[in-house]
Parts: sequence; structure tokens; C-alpha cells
Amino acid sequence: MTDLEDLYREIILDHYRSPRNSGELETPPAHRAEGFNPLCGDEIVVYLLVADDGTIADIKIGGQGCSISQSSASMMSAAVKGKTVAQVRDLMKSFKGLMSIAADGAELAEPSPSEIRELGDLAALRGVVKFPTRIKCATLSWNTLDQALAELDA
Amino acid sequence: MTDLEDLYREIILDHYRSPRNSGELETPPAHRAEGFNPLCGDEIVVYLLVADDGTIADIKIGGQGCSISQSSASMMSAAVKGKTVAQVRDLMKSFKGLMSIAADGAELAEPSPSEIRELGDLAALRGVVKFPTRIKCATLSWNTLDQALAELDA
Amino acid sequence: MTKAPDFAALKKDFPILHTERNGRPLVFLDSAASSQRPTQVLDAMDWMYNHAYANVHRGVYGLAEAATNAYESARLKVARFIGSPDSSEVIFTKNATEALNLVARSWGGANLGDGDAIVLTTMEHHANIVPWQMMAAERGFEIRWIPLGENGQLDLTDLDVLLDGAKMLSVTSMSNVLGTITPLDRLISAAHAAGAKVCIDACQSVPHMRTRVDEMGADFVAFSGHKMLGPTGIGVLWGRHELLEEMPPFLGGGGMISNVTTEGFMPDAVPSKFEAGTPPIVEAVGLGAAIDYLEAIGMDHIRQHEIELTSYALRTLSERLGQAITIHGLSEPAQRGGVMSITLDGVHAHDVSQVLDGYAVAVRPGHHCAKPLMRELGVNATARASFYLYNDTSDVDVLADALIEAHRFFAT
Amino acid sequence: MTKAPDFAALKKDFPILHTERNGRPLVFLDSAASSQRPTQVLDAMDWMYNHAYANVHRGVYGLAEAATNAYESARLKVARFIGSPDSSEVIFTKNATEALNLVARSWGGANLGDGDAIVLTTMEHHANIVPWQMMAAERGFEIRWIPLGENGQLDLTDLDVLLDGAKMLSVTSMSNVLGTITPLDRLISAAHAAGAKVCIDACQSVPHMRTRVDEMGADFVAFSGHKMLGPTGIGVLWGRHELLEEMPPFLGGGGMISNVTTEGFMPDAVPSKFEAGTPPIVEAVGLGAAIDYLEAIGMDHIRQHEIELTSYALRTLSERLGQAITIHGLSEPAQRGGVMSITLDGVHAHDVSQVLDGYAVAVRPGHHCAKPLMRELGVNATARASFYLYNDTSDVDVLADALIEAHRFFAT
Ligand SMILES: Cc1ncc(COP(=O)(O)O)c(C=O)c1O
Ligand SMILES: Cc1ncc(COP(=O)(O)O)c(C=O)c1O
Repeated sequence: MTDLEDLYREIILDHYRSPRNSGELETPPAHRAEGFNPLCGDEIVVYLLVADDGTIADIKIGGQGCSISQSSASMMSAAVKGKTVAQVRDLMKSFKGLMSIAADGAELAEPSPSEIRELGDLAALRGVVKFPTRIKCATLSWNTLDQALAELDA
Repeated sequence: MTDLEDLYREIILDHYRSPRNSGELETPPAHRAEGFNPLCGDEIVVYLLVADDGTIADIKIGGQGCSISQSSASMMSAAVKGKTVAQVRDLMKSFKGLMSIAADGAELAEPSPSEIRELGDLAALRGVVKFPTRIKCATLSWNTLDQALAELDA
Repeated sequence: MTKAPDFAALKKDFPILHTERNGRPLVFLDSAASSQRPTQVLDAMDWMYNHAYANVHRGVYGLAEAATNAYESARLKVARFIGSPDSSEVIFTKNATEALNLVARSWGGANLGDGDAIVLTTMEHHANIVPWQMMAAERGFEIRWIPLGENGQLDLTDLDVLLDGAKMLSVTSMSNVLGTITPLDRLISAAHAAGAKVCIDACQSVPHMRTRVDEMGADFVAFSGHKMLGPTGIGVLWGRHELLEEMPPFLGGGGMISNVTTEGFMPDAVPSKFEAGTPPIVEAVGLGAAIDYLEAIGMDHIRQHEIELTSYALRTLSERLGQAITIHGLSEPAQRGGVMSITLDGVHAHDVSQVLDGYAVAVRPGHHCAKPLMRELGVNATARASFYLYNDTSDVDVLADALIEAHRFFAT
Repeated sequence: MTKAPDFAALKKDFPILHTERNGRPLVFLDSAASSQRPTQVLDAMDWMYNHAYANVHRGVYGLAEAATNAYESARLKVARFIGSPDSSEVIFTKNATEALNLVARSWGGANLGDGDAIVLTTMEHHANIVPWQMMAAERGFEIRWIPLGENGQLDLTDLDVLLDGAKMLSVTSMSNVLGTITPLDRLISAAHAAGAKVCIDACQSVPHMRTRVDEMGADFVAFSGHKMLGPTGIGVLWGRHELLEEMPPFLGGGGMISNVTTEGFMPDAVPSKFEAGTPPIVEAVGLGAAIDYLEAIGMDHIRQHEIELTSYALRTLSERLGQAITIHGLSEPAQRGGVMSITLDGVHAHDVSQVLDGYAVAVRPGHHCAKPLMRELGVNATARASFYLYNDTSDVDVLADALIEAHRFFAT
């Protein structure tokens, strides 16, 4: 059962039970993006408000899903708030590095200690890598955020 | 090798090497029907001339195929010439009885001695039953004849 | 009915059920997605590969003849197993999904156009929805939906209105989410009275109860081999001979033609017309061996075993989990199959399944390829436990233990 | 090239090659129709069924994850084996025929209409003819034909005229009747220069020689598992990612959607979009094991072995049968595969095959699903002998003995 406890760290369960930044924002001025996991039906809605100086002024999360997708979304919202879009993209890269398994089955290089520090609570999701089918749960909110940022750019 | 000699009886090879009633008939008055085996591409053409009294006045065979389909066609032509259509249908039934394996894998009842006598040379094709894929070769000419008779009726 | 077999003794035929996960014996409760298979089925396939394998239909040499006989014997077995008097009505496909696509495209392509309508139910698996939606987008016909009623049953109040003028009713015989056994007699006679053909998605019923297409009265029946102890890679479409005869081919290629020229082709007779290319030869033989296995036990005994198990499960889970658990669908075991969709209070289905996996209990979370049904149920995922002949009450007990742990883990 | 393996020693891996017929050891010369498979492939499949089987993609429990990994690893192996840098370009189908139908219907359906043209050759297998004819009948586009030239080669005199304005060239890489290796470089560059896409029926080449889709330049490549030591029930379509991405789905059902409502569905990304329903899971794993086996030997060694064998066969058969035999096609072994279509003077192909069967020699008679080619060759059937890695010169000697007997039996 150690694997399971590694997956469901206390901090993950805490974000799941008390999700941060849950709710909606008025659109416009905020932007809304919706993502879902075709395998299981989990849905995430991201409301994003980017200030004129390019920082994330506010973010809210809606939708429903499992503890991993919900806690990941909650941690993400806490982590990106106040950051610039460029910083968010860096964080996204570190997080995906943490989650990903390279295509040929070899694990990617572990994120560096400074990247881990940067990830904060999100680093608790590291245990997910041992459960490949759950990686999509953990990355769903990030992919939705990515989509929201891409739509803002367009 | 006894199975092979049972399949390729001398009389079969004789009909194959010297096919009876090979050629064409003028249409009309004769009727022409074409049959082919989708599995191997064998083709048989039957030219049929039925007299006013309902007897087979003449029959000619064209097409190309293996020794079994060619000899079967040759024997058939010799067997049906001069017979009434009703007699031909009886013969066809006996011949198919000789060839068939019942759907559930059990062999049909052997034809009776009088039926065998009626079949004449054709009885030599009995060995084909041991080679299920060749049954279609042996019955191709008969199915084509059947088709010709059906078209005449129509 | 012959004497009931010793179900506990059957388990030895399934090597995978004797493997372990996390140091615990596997409790496999996902047969509705795909069953496991007995040694007898694997042996039959290996034997063919090692003694009697060649491509079928076009060879005259011994191996090719043996292989063709084995393949066609499997067709006869399937025909007999489902009560079809004519084995040419049995078409081998790669899975039930291909079988349903075949009906939608070939029969639908020839019969459905603008202004026409067909009827589905919101309880269908995507395999019985998407092929029709694809054809509808191309041909412009209407799709009408029989809605969900009380307790996971279909709401048939407007059945006759929905069927009025419809050309096809395509419906599941048993829900893969709720286990609901649909009232086929009533549905088929109403559809036929309205002049509609009937296609049955029988994926969940053929493995678990006696099927008689000769008594059922449907026009098409589709199911998969891998849910009934057979290998992957094989499915079956049964269809009425006269309908199959009229339908245009589905896939084109070798084995389905009677002639090809550069000008065009002539299709072969059924069933070849619908079996383009090298078929799943050894898979068909494996399915035949699965049928032998099922018939040796007896489908009525299997059904009885599953009713008892479902009954035990419904009782045990409610008793032991109380308010914490919702079991969707009918509460009367004799009216449902051994498929249970579960919601655990405060725990998402994914997490249920994950925690259960820690206890070596295999249940499937998600939408089970039935999103319209999930929407009607008002849930976005359930954890589904499903039974087969190799399950027993001890599996249910372990399931209950593990569900209690999952609930404790998340709820506290 | 690594060191050549001991081909004679490989035979022990194929139990069926040690069986007898009529008291003689089997001489299997029908691998062009379907190959035999080594114990390693059967073991890999049995192992999965007995230790790591569940339905793929939607389960989170251990077995389902193991099964999904095994299935996706097989996709990676296929991608690497054919030189595709992106495994999502590999789609599992039930056979090559389905793969070609997928291209004709999905790509063709989106791109071909009245006034359009495609180019085929008269050397094609029905699998690369009939799907296009079916679409042409529906959409009204034109099919143009590259004719047969000298020595079983394509006549490319009018290639540019034929390609002018055409949207697709679909062509075999190796004739299954004559063994002719088609000049893909020239064909592909001419087609691309004319703005046409290129689809390759690679059924006969992928099992026998190194395939590099990254160097080849084609847009689609189709082949079957059962001709390359893999199980029945599995085929492959490789396609360029950007083309697959644009194409509409082929079959509809579970696993190929990202969402379904009663209003309609949204397809999933490639390759899932084209894999509706439960895929041939264990068959994919078997194909992966077959690829491991082939790679351990080395495709270049296999090709070299077959060139030597073909060379020996062409020489031996002409020497020993003289005027009595016609071997159709090219006489230069390096320009052809190990597939030989034979005509024996005065003996029909069926009878050749039947007599050979008496000597335990398995060769296939008939039109080999290439009726337009047979018409151009002016024959209605040939007896075809085809080689694979497990054949050796002793097989050729027995073939020659048996052909001499067949000739004697019928010619005297
Ligand atoms: C050249 C060629 N194309 C296509 C096919 C069809 O392959 P399958 O029957 O596996 O679909 C074959 C084999 O029969 C072939 O030799
Ligand atoms: C009710 C129902 N219909 C159709 C299918 C599709 O079957 P397959 O995936 O074998 O094509 C399934 C199983 O997934 C099912 O449960």
C-alpha cells in the first residue's frame, strides 16, 4: 500500500477536500476554457483573468473529476496566480517534465531541485508517474490552461 | 498416395485428356450459360439445345479448368444427352448426393446401387468427397447446367 | 437443465485468476469490459497454429483444408450457440463495433436517407450510437431516442410515437453500465408492427444467458468474442439471410468477390460478401472453443450462478456500506445482469478503482462508453463491478472490504 | 550487417514445420498467403492472456495498465520496425484489407468526387482494387490503370499521362503473384510531382525486406501481421500524421471519441480516432513479438536468404523441369521477392497443388486475388510457391521432385 500512499499524499487530499480558487469569473473580462478527459469523462473549466502587465490577475476552477485531477487543478491555480504568462509556461514545462514518461519507456530526467522548489505543492503529484493512466488526470487542468493561454494569444 | 489415385481415377483422366462434347452451339436456337468458381477462377460454358419433346437434343462444353471440373463437365455432357429435362434433374440430384457433405459434418447417405448405375462414369468422381475444396470443381458444370435449365424455364 | 456444475472448480481453468497483485490474490470484476479465458481456449488456438494453420478458402493442400474446416466449424458452432438454423447468417468481424458499423453502413446506406428516421435508446454503448450518427450526418436521417425511466429501465411511454415511420430500432439487450435487461419482446414486436427492422447490441447478454435468434425475432444481432471467454480480435454479426443477401458489401477485397475486372467487381454470396481479406481465422477457432466451454457448463446454469452472485452482492454491499454506497439500476437480480455501477459517497470513481487496485480488486471507473446514459443518470463516472462464471461470493466479500477501506481513506 | 544467423537452426522454432502429411515431412511453400509463426509469438500471447490481460485504455487497475502498456509497446515496436518516428502514425486494423478500405473510405471520402481520378496498377491484389471501385461507384471518380509490361514488370511508358490530374496513386510494393518489386522511388516521386498522394500495399514486402517509411516518402502504407510471423486478426495502416489528423473517422464506437451526446460526437486524436471498439489487443502483442523475432535475425539477412533461395529455385526448377515449366515474371532474383507463379505444361494449377499435397508440399493454386493481373498474363490460374526465412534448398528439391511427378502423372 505504500504506492497508494505515495499517490494520495496528504497534501493532495487536502487540495481535493478544500479546493483553492474554486468558482467562476465573469466572461469577459475573464477568459473561459474547458477541457475533458475522453477516457473517463472528467471535466475541468478554467477561468483566467490576465492583467495588462501580463500577470495572472485571477483564476478560478470549475468542473468535476477525481482527486488527482481536482487537486492538480487546485494546486495549479494557487501556483500560477500572480505569475507572468512566461513564468506560467516555465512552470507548465517543469510540471509536464515531472509527469511525463518518454515515448520509448525510459523515464525523463528528474526535474532539478530548483524546479522542484518552484513547483511547490505540485511536486506532491510526483507519485502519479507510477500510475500511467492517472497522468492524464494530473495534466488535464494544465492542458486546459494551455488552451486558455493559446486562445488569449490568438 | 492411394487417396490421390482414388481422386484421379483413370476414367477421369481420360475425360480430361479427351473431353466429350467440347465446343459451341449456335445461339439461338441453343441456350448459353456461364459458370465460374470464385475461389480459383475456373470457368465453364454450357451450350444447351432442348428439343420440342423436352429431351436434351445437344450439349457442348467450353471454358477452362482443372482435371476435375473439366472431366466432370465432359461426363455430365455425355450423361445428359438424349435425356429428358426431368431425368436430368434426377441425375443432378444423385450426383449432388454423391458429392455433398451435410452441413453439420456428417456424410449424407451413400447413393443407392441403382443411382450409382444411373450415374455411370460420373460415379468415378466419388473420390472427390475426400477433398472438400475440390467438390466445387466437380459441381461447377452441374450448377451451370442448372442455371441454363432455369433460364430456359423462365 | 442438466446438473449444475461445480463453479468453484472451474476457476482452475483460468490461470490469470491465480496470479497476485500487491501480494493479494487477484479479484477480477471487470468481465463486462472483457472476460478472461480458460486454458482450453488458448490450447485450441495454439494447437491450430502448431498443427493445422494456413490461410483459408483458397488452398487445396491439406493444411489449408484443415484450416478452412476449422474456421467453418467455428461458424457452425456460433450458429448453433445462438440458435441460427443457417450458418451463412453468421459473419465474423473483428469486434461487435465492426458488426454494428456493418449494419449502419451497409443496411443503413441502402435504406436510410433524408426524411427517414431510426430509433436508439439513451442507454446504448457508443458502439451503437456513433456509427448511426456518422451515417445520419452523411444521409440526413433523423435519430430518435427512447429515454431512461425509473430504476435504470427504459421509459417506453412514447414507444409507438417514436417508432412511427421509423425504419430501424437499434437497441441493447443488456446495459453495460446498469445491467438492465431490456424488454426485447415488447421492443421487437412494437418495432416490427411499425415496419421497422431491429438490430440488437447483444454484447452483454450473449456471454451470460441463452440466446435464441430463431425465437427472438430480431433482424440483426451483434456481439464480441472477448467478452465470452474468446480471444480478442473477433466479433459476430448475425443477420437474417434475406436481408444480408440484399445488402451491399461493407469492406472490399479478397475473399468477398465472385469476379473482379478493371471495370468493376461482383460480390460473392453471404457470408463471404462481408468477410473481406484474411479473416481472424484462429480467433474464430478460439471463439469456437469458448463456446464449447460455455455449452459444457450450460448457459442456464451460468445465468443462475450470476443471479445468485448479484443477489449476494446487492445485499452484502448495502448491508456493509449502508448510506455510503449507491448501486445504480434495478434492485431485482433476476431482472438484471451481473453488472453493477457503484457510486461511493465522497470518492470519485477513479479513486475508488485506484484504491481497490491496492487490494487486487479490478473494477473499471469511467463513463463505460455510454456518455448519454451517464448524463441521464447525472453522474460523470461510476465504478463498475461485473461478474462472470469464475467469480464467487468471496470476491464480493473482498470487494466490500476494499470499498470500506476506500471510503475510510477519503471520507476521513 | 550483423553476422548472418544459422537459418537452418531457426526451423526448430516453428512446430508446424515438424509435422507430417501422408507420412512425409511438411514442405510449406505458401507464406505469401500466410506465414507460420514461431513458439516465441505464441508464448508472448499466451503469457499476456495468463498474466496481464484486461481491456485496454479505460482501466486504472494494474492488469488494465499492464495490458495497455503491452498494447502501446506493440505500437512503438511497429513504428520503429518500419521507421516511423511517431508511433501515433501506426493504426492497428484487423488486416491489410481493412487498412486499405480505411484509406479509400476515409481519405477517399473526404478528397475524391466526380471529375477526380486515381491511379492503380493491373498488378494489384483485390484488396487494393475493390475498395477503390466501391468508392468510385459512390463518388463517381475515375480509376486509371498502369498496365503490365514485359517480364512481369509495370509498363511505365504513360506514367506521367496517367498521373496527370490524379489525386492518388495506390500501388503494391511487391506483386503477390509474380514477386515483382515495383519501382517505388520512381512511382512515388512521379506521383508527388503530379500532386497525387501515394498509398502502398506493402503486404508482400514488409515481411521480407527492410521498410523505412521515413525514407520511402509514401503517404500511407498497409500490411498484415499474419504474413510476417504474427497472428491472424491484425493489420497495420501507417499514415502521415497530418493526413490522418485531417481525415474523418472510419468506424464509429467506443475508444474513438472525445465526447458523445445525443446530438453528435467529437472524434478523439489519432491513432484512437481510427481504432473503434476493443482492438485486437493480444494480436498486437503477438505482432510485437514477431517483430522482435524478425529484428533479432535482421531484415537484411532475411532478404539475402530469400534471394539465395529464389536463385536456387529458379535454377533448379528450370534445369529439372525444362520445357515443362513456366515460371512467370522476372528472372533476376535480386529484383523480385521469393514468390513464384508456376505453370506446368498440360497440368492445371489445381491438379498441380493437389498432387504436390500428396508429397506434403503446400503450394497455392488459383488467381491469388489478382484477377486483372491473371487476365493480362493470359492464364486463369497458376500454382504459387513462396518462401520465407524457414525454407531452405531441400524444400526446393522436394518441390522439384513433386512437380516432376505431377507432370508425369498427367502428361503420360
Ligand atoms: C499484395 C497483397 N495485398 C493485400 C493482401 C490482403 O491482406 P489481408 O488478407 O491480410 O487483408 C494480400 C494478402 O492476401 C496481398 O498479398
Ligand atoms: C453493450 C456494448 N456494446 C458494444 C460494445 C463494444 O464491443 P467491442 O469493443 O468488442 O467492439 C461493448 C463493449 O465494450 C458493450 O458493452
